[in-house]
Amino acid sequence: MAEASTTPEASPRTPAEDLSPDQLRAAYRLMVLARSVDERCLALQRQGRIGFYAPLQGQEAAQVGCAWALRPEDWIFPAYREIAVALVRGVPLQAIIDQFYGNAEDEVKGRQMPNHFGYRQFRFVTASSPVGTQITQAVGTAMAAKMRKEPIVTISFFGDGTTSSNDFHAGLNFAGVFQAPSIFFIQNNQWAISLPRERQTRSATLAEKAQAYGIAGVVVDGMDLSAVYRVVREARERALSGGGPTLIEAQVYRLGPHSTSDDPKRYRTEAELAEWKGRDPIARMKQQLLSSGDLTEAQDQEYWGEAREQLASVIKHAESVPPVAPSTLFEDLFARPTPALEEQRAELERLLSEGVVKP
Amino acid sequence: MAEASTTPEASPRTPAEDLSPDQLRAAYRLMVLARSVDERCLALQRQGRIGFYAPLQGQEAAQVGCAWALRPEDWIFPAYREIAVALVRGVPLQAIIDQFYGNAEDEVKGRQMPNHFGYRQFRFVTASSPVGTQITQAVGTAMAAKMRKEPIVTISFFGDGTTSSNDFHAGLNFAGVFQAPSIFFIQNNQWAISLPRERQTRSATLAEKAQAYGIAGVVVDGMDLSAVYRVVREARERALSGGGPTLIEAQVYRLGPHSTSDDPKRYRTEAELAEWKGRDPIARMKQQLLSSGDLTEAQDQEYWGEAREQLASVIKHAESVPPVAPSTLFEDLFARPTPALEEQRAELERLLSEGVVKP
Amino acid sequence: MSELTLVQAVNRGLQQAMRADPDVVLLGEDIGVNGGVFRATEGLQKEFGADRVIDTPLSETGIVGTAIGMALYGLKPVPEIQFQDFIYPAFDQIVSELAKFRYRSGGQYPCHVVLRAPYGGGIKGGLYHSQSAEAYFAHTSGLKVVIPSTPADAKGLLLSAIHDEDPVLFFEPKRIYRAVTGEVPDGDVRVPIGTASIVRDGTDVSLFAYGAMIPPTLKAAESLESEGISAEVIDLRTLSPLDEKAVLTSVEKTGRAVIVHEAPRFCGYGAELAAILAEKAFFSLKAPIQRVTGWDTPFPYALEHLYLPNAERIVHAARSTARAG
Amino acid sequence: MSELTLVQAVNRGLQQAMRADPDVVLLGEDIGVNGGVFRATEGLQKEFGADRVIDTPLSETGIVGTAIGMALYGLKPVPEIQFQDFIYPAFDQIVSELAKFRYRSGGQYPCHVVLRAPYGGGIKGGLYHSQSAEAYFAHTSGLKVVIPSTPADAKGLLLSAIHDEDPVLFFEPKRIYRAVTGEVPDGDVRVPIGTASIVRDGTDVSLFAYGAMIPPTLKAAESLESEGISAEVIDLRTLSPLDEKAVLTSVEKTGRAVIVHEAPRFCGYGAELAAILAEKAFFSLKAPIQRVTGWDTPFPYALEHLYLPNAERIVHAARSTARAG
Ligand SMILES: Cc1ncc(C[n+]2csc(CCOP(=O)(O)OP(=O)(O)O)c2C)c(N)n1
Ligand SMILES: Cc1ncc(C[n+]2csc(CCOP(=O)(O)OP(=O)(O)O)c2C)c(N)n1
Ligand SMILES: [Mg+2]
Ligand SMILES: [Mg+2]
Repeated sequence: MAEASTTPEASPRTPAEDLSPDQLRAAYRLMVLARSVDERCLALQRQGRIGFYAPLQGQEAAQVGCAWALRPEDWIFPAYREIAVALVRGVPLQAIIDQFYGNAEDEVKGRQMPNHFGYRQFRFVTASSPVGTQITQAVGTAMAAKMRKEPIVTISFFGDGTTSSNDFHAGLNFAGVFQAPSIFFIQNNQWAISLPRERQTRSATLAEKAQAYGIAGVVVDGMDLSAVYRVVREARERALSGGGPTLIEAQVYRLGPHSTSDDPKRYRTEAELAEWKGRDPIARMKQQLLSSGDLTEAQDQEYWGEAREQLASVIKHAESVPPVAPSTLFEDLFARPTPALEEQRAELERLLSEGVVKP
Repeated sequence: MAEASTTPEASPRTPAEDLSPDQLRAAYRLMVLARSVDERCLALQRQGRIGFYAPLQGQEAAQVGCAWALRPEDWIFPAYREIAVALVRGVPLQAIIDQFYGNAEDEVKGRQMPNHFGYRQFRFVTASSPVGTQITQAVGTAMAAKMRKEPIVTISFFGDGTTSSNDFHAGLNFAGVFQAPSIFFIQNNQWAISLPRERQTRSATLAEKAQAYGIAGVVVDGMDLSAVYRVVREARERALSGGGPTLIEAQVYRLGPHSTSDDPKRYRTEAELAEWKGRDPIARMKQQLLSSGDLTEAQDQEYWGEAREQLASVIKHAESVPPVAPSTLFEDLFARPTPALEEQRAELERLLSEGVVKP
Repeated sequence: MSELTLVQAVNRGLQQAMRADPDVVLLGEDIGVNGGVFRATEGLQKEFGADRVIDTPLSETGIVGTAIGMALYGLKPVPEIQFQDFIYPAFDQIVSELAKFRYRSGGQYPCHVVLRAPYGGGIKGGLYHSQSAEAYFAHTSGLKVVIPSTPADAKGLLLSAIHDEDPVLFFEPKRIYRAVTGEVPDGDVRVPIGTASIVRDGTDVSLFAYGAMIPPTLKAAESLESEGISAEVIDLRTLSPLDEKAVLTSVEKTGRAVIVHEAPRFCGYGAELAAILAEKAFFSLKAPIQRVTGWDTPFPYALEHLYLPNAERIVHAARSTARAG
Repeated sequence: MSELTLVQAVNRGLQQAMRADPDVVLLGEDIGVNGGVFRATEGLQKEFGADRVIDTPLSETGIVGTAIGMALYGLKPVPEIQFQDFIYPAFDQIVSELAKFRYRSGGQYPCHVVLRAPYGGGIKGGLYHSQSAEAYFAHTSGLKVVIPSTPADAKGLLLSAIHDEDPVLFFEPKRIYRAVTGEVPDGDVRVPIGTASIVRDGTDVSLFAYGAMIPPTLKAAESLESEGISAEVIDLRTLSPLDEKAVLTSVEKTGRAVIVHEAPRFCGYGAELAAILAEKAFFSLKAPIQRVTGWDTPFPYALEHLYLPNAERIVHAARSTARAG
């Protein structure tokens, strides 16, 4: 993996009380980068250059604010939209884009659809598609860390729809019982594909589900980066001081489609979209920074420009990298390949060499 | 199945505001019968005459009070301790004991362990062992009844431990979303085998989990038959008047072992048991009826006597019934046996006739 | 007759069944307003209302559990699992409950649920949008497992499934949802469950396949023809209960068998076919039985073309089988 | 050496591993204070504390999900599922996560969990306390599946499993937990995963079995001996990865095979053995391959003796195999 980090200023070792103007600007810059990734990747998918993409637009403030409140030692268990979280964590943009291309430099060796990345060195666990499974896992890792007295938290990211999953229930319950130092971060973007939040569950808020597990529950405006930062920082402190886990509901909106396979016009109104567009976290943050004098229009232009350039360059590289080698198909299933897998690998090689299958 | 019902007075078609003295006495009589079943079956198991038994002692008031508040049209989805519920429903004791013996008259054809019975004609759905699975099913039946505008409720019975199951979460959530006319009746008997209630979940009560699903939640003293009757009647009315489902936590105690395979001395104290024995629902009910003058000691003796006699007679019958026939093994898997099953049935018959296996 | 794609045929089958019987109800994620992520239920909520085409919360446990409850009541629920890969949260309900309800209740509670799910690879779905999990369910006593490969079979088998009395898992080959169109009879025209279809006659080797593997298998048969090898192609259509007679009859004739599926080889469905042949057609067999399958790895993303059996691999195996012995 | 029952050997294996390595932790329902419903974890919470022998809430999803999280962190969790029949609520975590974590992460996240569960019939457990679900897991790429049949193997294989780096499903034949005692080496003596054991040499027919089917299979072999049929008995011990060489070598010698398991026949583990033989030992085979298995029904209660393969059924099958061809 390339060395350079995309994080302008890395998130602090110990989250401070409040974000400084410099940090806010750095956070904004990452939000701009994340939005740019979205725009570019939606286009790449339309052009057939990548196979799939699930955008995060509307969720940038929640993701960046949340990730900023964590320490690099904390374990992140993402769903599939957490690109901004990865960027805050310091995952190089190149690594993310390589994953989208599934090329020979992709950390997960071209095995997964775009958005399903993971980077052990960044304690950013490799995503999977079945929703919710990361939740119990994050609790298990937190239990292990607590056992080993490592002062860290684990955090799982998931959406409003995923509160209905089996692992949500089991994960929060185990976390409560074992007082695992774990944070559950719901990005309630109001939709689970075509199902609106009100028909996902009848509770008034998602955060109040915490009560069922005897743990803390907090609702936060996910369009407000500083507010998110604050509740996550508090949750982190609570977890580490023995106060138990916290369920956080960040209220955001999925401004884009569920994924490139989805057409949201089928199920939601233009009016609803327009209303939420008026609360775009990027516009809001920009306005805030402009008013406080911590950002100029010129700087803003620069951020967008450098994001686009950076993207152009990593995409160029990703497209120049050769595809993963056929033999990788049989790697990493077990620590050491079994005789049967060796035999199948040989069979595939034979088929390739005889031209029965094409690489 | 035998025709005679064991219910002294059947539960009313429409549950009344409060139970009359006659009804209370009838309810008590059923509690005595249930307790007698327990005592007898624990002995039968020790003697090797039945293979297994899971007693309900300590939970009689909760079961009888609850079942009494239902109408015969309501669907019951039991766990595996709901013997008193079945008796209130009118299931003949003979049928229950035949199931314990898995004999040729057993409604479930000797296919299940004792306690796993079911009687379609009584809308008492056949139990299974995996905990919680009945909960979503009961919700589905309620949704169907609502669709068909049949004014009934469905009720699922389960224990404190089962609140941790996947189906608890899914079932309550679906019930909330679809406003299914369904009641969830937790018999919190304080233990899930060896796990005490406090370590099953960190919520203060189990009933408050209802909030997570936007539905009503009620705690009731499960040792108090009338109180249970009242909350279930109210829940039933709520469900049918469009007020949605209710989660009821009846606080009881499992006075006996989890099952005949269990030794509770390994995990709980004599002191705890003694304390709860002091609240035995049968003693309490008897005392209440004696004080109100609605029961005499003589009547009480009579109830115990007739229960024992009835048991002796149904056990005698059950032991006289031949075992289920080998060919039943292949029945009821599909509406019509497949060719492969026919072939296997023939294979078994051949093996039997050649003495390779013994009936 | 209408010219339909496979997914359209599924849609028409559902529509047909729902028009004929008010007890048929659909439930699942995104099947209503959105018409299903593959559009299999397109237009049905509009026609039949939100009571009969139910958008559920995101819980396969809930979908199958409540569907079972509806079936107990007497409805004919047809739940959809959005991708077969997401069926596992419902595995307990399927294996412990759906498959065993009639049996464990001594026949009192039939449990007629038709569980639909798109399955298989070839759409660049990676590990979690490509699986072929049929063997798990074929191994589960009490379930019927059906996989169509043509538009006409899709509709006809689906109608049979909905009119059956037993639990049916109906797996749809999403890779060929739109690949071809075919003539599909209008109305309630059923294709019986439990019968395989000989889609091509042959004498030298039997090729067994189902679902999305039928097109490459047919292509292989054509290719073999040009080499002078006459291949019979059997589309199993129902994996459980298997049409054993069709399988045995074919191999008694050809003496050679190649089995094709996308799922991993080890303990895959093909193993059962081979086992049946090794027991019941042993004296007809002239050559080793070959399996052309997915590898014993998870389903990959970038290299899916190396994972999925193609016509060439089938030809390769059939050729060596035909020459052996 | 100690004379132990199989369940005691499991207990000693756990104790041995926990003494040697503080990263080994146990979790499950009723495994702590209660020592497990079969007493497999008896005394361990006392010795190692409630932090390393964790009584969990009643959720298999939670048990396996958190165990995976612990493994990612670097612990060596050994969760217990109380009965294999109750593994299904964890099926998603096992199949989607445990089996695929290393692969889907490009090798970054090994996921070393040893999932223990008692399996099988013969204890009057009916449908839900008797199942043999091994085929589901053997079909799942990425899992190892181990089933011991003797006290020594139980301890030795369990130690190997805990020292492995891959996910291992360790299924214990509860029917013979206490049926016999056997000599078990003290200390860290391991039996390698992936090797079958020839428990009886023979020349006329190969009998393949595992777990609780080994005693009746051995009894059958003795009985066959007295009829002049020399039966070789192979205890597979590891179902995945299979010791294919041992299987093929035996049948190359005997030319005849009988496969024994408790699980239903259709798509059961025996199918894979038959398929491998029909492909790779085809020209050695002299007679149809027979399977002696549970019927294709759920597991019954009252009639379990008619469901479970016994020595006589095995003899019957072996005899007809030996005479055929
Ligand atoms: C177990 C499972 N079922 C179904 C799906 C298909 N699916 C993918 S994302 C999604 C909706 C998720 O909604 P939410 O949790 O709100 O997250 P969001 O996509 O809105 O970020 C569904 C149904 C899945 N991935 N996993
Ligand atoms: C899915 C599942 N896991 C484990 C078991 C084993 N088991 C049977 S009963 C039981 C405890 C149930 O406790 P609770 O729900 O409180 O009911 P109670 O027995 O106290 O009435 C357990 C763990 C099971 N039956 N199903
Ligand atoms: Mg959402
Ligand atoms: Mg309990």
